[in-house]
Amino acid sequence: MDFDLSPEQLALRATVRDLFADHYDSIEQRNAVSSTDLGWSESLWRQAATMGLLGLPFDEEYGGMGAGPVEISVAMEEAGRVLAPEPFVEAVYLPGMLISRAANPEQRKRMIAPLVAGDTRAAFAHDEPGSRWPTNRVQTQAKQDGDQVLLTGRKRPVAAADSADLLIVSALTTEGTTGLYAVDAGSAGLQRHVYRTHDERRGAELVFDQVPAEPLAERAEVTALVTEGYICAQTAQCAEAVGAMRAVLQLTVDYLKARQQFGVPLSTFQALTHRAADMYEAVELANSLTLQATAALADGIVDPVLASRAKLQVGRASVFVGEQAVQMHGGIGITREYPASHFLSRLTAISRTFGSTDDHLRHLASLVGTD
Amino acid sequence: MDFDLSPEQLALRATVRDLFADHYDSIEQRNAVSSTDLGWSESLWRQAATMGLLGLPFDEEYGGMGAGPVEISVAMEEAGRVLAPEPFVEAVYLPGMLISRAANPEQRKRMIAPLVAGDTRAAFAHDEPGSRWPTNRVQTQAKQDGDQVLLTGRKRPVAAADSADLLIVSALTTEGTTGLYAVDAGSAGLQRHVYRTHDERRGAELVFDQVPAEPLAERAEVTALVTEGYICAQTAQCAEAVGAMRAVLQLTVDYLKARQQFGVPLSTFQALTHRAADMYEAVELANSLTLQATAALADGIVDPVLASRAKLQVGRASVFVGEQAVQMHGGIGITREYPASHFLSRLTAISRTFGSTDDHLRHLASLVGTD
Amino acid sequence: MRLQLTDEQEAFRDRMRSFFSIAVPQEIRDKVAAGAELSREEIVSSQQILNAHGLAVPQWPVAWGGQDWTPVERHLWTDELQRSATPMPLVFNTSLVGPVIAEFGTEEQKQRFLPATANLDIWWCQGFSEPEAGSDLASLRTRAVREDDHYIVNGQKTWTTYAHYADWMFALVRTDPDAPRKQQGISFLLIDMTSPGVTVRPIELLDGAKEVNEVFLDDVRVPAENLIGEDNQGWACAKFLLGNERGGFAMSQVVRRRLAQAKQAAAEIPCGGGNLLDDQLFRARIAELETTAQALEVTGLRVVAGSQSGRPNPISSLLKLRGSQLHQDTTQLLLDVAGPDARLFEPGSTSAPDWAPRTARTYLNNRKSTIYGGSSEVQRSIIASSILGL
Amino acid sequence: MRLQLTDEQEAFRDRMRSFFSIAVPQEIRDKVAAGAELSREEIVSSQQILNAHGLAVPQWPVAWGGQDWTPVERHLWTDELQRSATPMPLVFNTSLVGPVIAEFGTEEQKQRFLPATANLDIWWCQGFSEPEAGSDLASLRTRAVREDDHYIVNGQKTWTTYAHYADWMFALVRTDPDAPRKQQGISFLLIDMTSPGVTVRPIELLDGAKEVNEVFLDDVRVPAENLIGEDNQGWACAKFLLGNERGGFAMSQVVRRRLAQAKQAAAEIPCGGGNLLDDQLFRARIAELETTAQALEVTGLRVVAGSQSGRPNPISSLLKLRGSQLHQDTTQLLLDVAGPDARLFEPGSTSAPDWAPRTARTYLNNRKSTIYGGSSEVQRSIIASSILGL
Repeated sequence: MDFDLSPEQLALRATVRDLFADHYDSIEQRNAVSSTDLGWSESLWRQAATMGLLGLPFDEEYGGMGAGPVEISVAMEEAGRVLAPEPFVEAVYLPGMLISRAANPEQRKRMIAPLVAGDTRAAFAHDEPGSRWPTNRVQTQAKQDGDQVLLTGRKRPVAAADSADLLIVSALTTEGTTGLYAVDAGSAGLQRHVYRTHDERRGAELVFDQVPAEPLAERAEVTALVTEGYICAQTAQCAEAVGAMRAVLQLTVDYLKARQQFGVPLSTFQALTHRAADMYEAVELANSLTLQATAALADGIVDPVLASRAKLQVGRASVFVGEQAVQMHGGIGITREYPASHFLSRLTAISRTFGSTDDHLRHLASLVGTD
Repeated sequence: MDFDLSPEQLALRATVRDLFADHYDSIEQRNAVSSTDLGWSESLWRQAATMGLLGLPFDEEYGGMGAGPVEISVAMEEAGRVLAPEPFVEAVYLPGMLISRAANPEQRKRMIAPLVAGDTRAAFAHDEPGSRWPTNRVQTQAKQDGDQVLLTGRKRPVAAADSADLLIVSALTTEGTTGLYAVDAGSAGLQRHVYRTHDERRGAELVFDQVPAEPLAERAEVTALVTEGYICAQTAQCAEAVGAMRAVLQLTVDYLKARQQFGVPLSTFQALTHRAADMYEAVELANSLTLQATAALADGIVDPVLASRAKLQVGRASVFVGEQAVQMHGGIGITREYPASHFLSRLTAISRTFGSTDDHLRHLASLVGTD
Repeated sequence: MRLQLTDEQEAFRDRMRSFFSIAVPQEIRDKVAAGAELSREEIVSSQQILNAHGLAVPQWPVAWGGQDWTPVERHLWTDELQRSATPMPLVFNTSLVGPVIAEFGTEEQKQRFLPATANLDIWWCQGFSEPEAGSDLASLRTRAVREDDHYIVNGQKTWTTYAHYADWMFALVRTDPDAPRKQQGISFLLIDMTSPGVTVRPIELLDGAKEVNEVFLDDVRVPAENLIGEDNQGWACAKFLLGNERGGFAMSQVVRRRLAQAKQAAAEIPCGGGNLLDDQLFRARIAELETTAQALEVTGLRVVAGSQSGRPNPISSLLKLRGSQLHQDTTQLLLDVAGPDARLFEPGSTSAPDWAPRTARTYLNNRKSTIYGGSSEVQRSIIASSILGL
Repeated sequence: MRLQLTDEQEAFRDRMRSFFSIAVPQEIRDKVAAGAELSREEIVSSQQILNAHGLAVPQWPVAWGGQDWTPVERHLWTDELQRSATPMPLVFNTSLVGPVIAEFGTEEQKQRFLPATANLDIWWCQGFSEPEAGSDLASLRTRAVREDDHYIVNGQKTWTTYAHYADWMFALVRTDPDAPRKQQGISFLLIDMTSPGVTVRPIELLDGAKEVNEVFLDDVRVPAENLIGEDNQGWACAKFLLGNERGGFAMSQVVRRRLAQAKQAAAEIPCGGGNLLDDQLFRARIAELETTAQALEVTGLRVVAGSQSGRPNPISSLLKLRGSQLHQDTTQLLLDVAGPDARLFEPGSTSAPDWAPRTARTYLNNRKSTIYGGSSEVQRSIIASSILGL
């Protein structure tokens, strides 16, 4: 039993931290980047590709690092600390993982290598209007038309689809099974309605009208595959949330020490310091279940209960820590000029992505049994 | 719209407060009484009868005061303040109310007048082993045997049944309807297994083996009657809980001012004073819904939603205020020599009587609808 | 004890209800009901409609357009205003500076300002908070130095809601920096926002809203006749004003509207085999919120029914403390009901219904409600000290 | 990072598991599992069985009966002990005074006390708290005045668990009332409970239990050889001891047992159309508690895996803070599952099953767990200051 990072993992953490520090040393720098149309830094992305960050979980034959969930969590925790807006999970890890599981060797090589190299980006178009985790009744149709398959339907929201080159799309076959398809984002018949999120990310609603698509896999594996992909992605986001919570707790602690009210620093008010202690508790418990969920994935175990428990604990902690960080900052906490509000936005988003906290509680409740 | 008590109600409050002050000026006095076999004060009971307290809600023709739910709440709030152990609700108000609604005039006169006079006490034997609010599948059998009805079955728990002279018992007729029956507590074939509760009250498990009984009413009215009786009784207990919470909050505030730790009074610790503010908030919100539920009953409205909302708010507040009062007292809070622990016991009991807080939440959840 | 309205009160309520159901154009009220932002013009025109009927400033003295109402009637007015989703009269005008001028102003000041304030011909903003003085209001640093018949004002105000709309600001300024207590030496000054030296810089809030501002005051010349009350006695005005601010927090109809909206939307959202409104966990969450809302409503009525003197009741701290949290809880409920679409920040860019993205804005924006107007921490301290004696 | 056990650790765990499954008589373990009270004899005899196999005091130095185990092995020992419902060795002996004597005692003191302490031939109680010194331990007033080769001790201790069973007490006493800081001038003294002048008065707790006591010390003569460490240096012993006390709070198997019991009982309780275990609100409550329990378990493992030095990890404050609350939450769960029968205080007087009335006692008794051993308020202050630097 061992919770320590290996020397290689520690080195990775240091490298990633430096990379982010170069780009996001202040909230002004980060806001400048996230207010561009793209919403993230292409120069950072290229460096991330060069240092192997984009290829972390992929096989070396595609230019990847052959690393795993622990390394992803290490990187994502660092991303969370500085609120890095780059869509690592949405544009690379999740779609790449689906491709590596669902596609044939030729497709894998063709699609994953450029993702790893930073030349293209992907997105996973699965959710449809009105769908809620864990159920998503896919209604997008995949029709065989001679040699080719044509997709018709609507996907929303699709994170990172605004800048994606390659779309991995779930659709219903004429036999009633669900398949995964690769679609060129520049295809005729495909409309993209780009949106921004409250946490300053990007995505798009996709409208498919007889768009040519390349089949990757078909049900029943697709359901299991999506479950596995979501569990990997949400666990990476849990690590990001832990990083964000740690950073905003530190920000709050520093503020309590520095800010004077009624002639004394805020840190002399016990109601505030004790709440900071509760925030610390929330972060560490969330961290513990994130570590456990990550370690399970690293051991090849896809356990929905572990994953949902981490998500529940992280979701509760995210809301509590994010809200209280803003509250304890007072007025400055709710302005965009100061980092606290951005942490709250991001933590709010994470606690409602890949299933909300309530959704995961509901799911865990459905699984309760006598031991 | 008016929340003030009338001059008569204010006078009643003063009289009741004096009565309790005479008997329960200290926790030692109260403990001395509640540790007797009977568990409450016969002298107080006699005085309560003399001043009309036992007859508050009953018609004047039975010696009652013809008053109503507001007066009962006024009295019960005072009882709550001093943790008076007398079973006003269990031995008089609830069974008396059932008799006055279910019985014929002769029965009413015969049964209610001695209750009001303080000469007898009653108990309502309804719950059976394993039953949970709001459902109680009555299995006690009522069999016609010539002229008389004989009851066979088991009732548990039955509050105040240890010292009751008259039992009002629910039982299943041979036709499958539920009826209410009056039983002399000294009847042959009736066993009483007396128990004490953690909040120092008394009751009994009753085992009926062909016990002669006098019919009062039959279903369907019985279900509605019991619902109404419970709503009246639980609202009176809500008022008692408000009184208890007010008293234990005051006790805690006084302790925070007096007790020194680290060279200063506890009242200099903001984490404690802010929690006291939260306790105040909890008490006042509970009080508001109790007032509303009481006023509705006074207007003749039996509204299960109002009643359950009051019960929910009072239940949540009772647990929070009771537990935090003990916590903020530290070591002394958990000894029986000091009042705080007795308040927690009583509030724990009330929040789980006539349905637990969870039961009422479940009930309210089932009634949620679009407006 | 009687919780039902008297016949007279019922008649009064019905009168309000029927008036408010038509007074202000439906388009404006629809925006209020949907939680959308109103333009300056919409806010002004609704208040002017109310004022034309004597219903904009009922809490003012009758001589200045107020109504001789009982506290219950005033409550019914607020309640029906909100129920009809009519925009509330601008709080800075009607609840804050107006009553202060009516109480502390000279006859000349009253004549000059009160009618225009009631009619929103003057739009007021509040110059109290400063960068270094948040909850600790009295430590403000903005200086006003008397030079002949003017004050020369230098300093910075912040969190100034609607400063970019405002014609005038009422401000606390330090006129005697050597006063023995910092609450002394403060004066209450009215400042024309068009004066040279006044600069307004918007502060973007976490939901993207630009409703609050920094206001820089550089050698702003304010005529001495714009002083309210005595020199160095501004703290009395401030305390009077803050009492009114705290008492004004009881937007229960807004909470009720959010709960109704959440239930309606939930009935359309798939969950398990059925819809979200069938789900017991969701229903329990609604039941808890409805219970709290009702407890707060009744508590508010206790304050209303008990307020004879017009002095602020300390229990109003409780209404602010718990009411602001209930507001936040209901915005969070709607956020959760909206689900994945809530994250799309700008309504209209996709086919998602407009209300869903708005829930995130409302949730984020409402974080301020436990900070502004006396933070929750300040309210707890007030309850602990002035009610519990701790 | 690897959360699974190594093969060696698994083998160790299996060894513990099979030993504990038979070591102590089943009747005793059934009482532990049911949450019933053990007699003094039962506690002594179980510890002696463990000690005979070298498993009573593994955390002690090997020379005095300890085991040269890694922190993980020590954790597995605790975990398997609890899983088997074997009574824990008496904490006052094995976790508190034993390590202090082993660290600070003379060779003679070690020989005299350690073997008897490990074997529970001496039953120890802890004389730290006093009526006027609760969380503020250092303000204790019990005086010990040196007279030749004795100390004369006068004062009062309180909340002394098992003083009525104890042979000896380890106590903090004030030996120099003029020391500049109150933490100085305190000594750590061992007191024979049979000494003249020692009086024990039981304090009845809210659940009716008589486990804690007041101990009055009137002119008690304590031989100077019973001083541990230096004169006036007792605070060092106390700090060492309190670090161990805090680290010892991780009874997760007890929590797991309560959760399992609640689920089992719920399956028999009617609720709505089905049983309580079918109810979604109940299931959600269980799911939340199971999640918290697991988060605490993993956090405990992080502490175990990270503890190289044996020094207390500050994160252990978190385990105490949240762990004690989880204990209380699970006792409350069982109380609610037991329903109306929970209120019947004395098991056996009716036909209600014994476990139901016991839930109320356990709930009430467990209120102490956020007060004793460093209250939750103290733990929050420790986290704020020593972890967050506030």
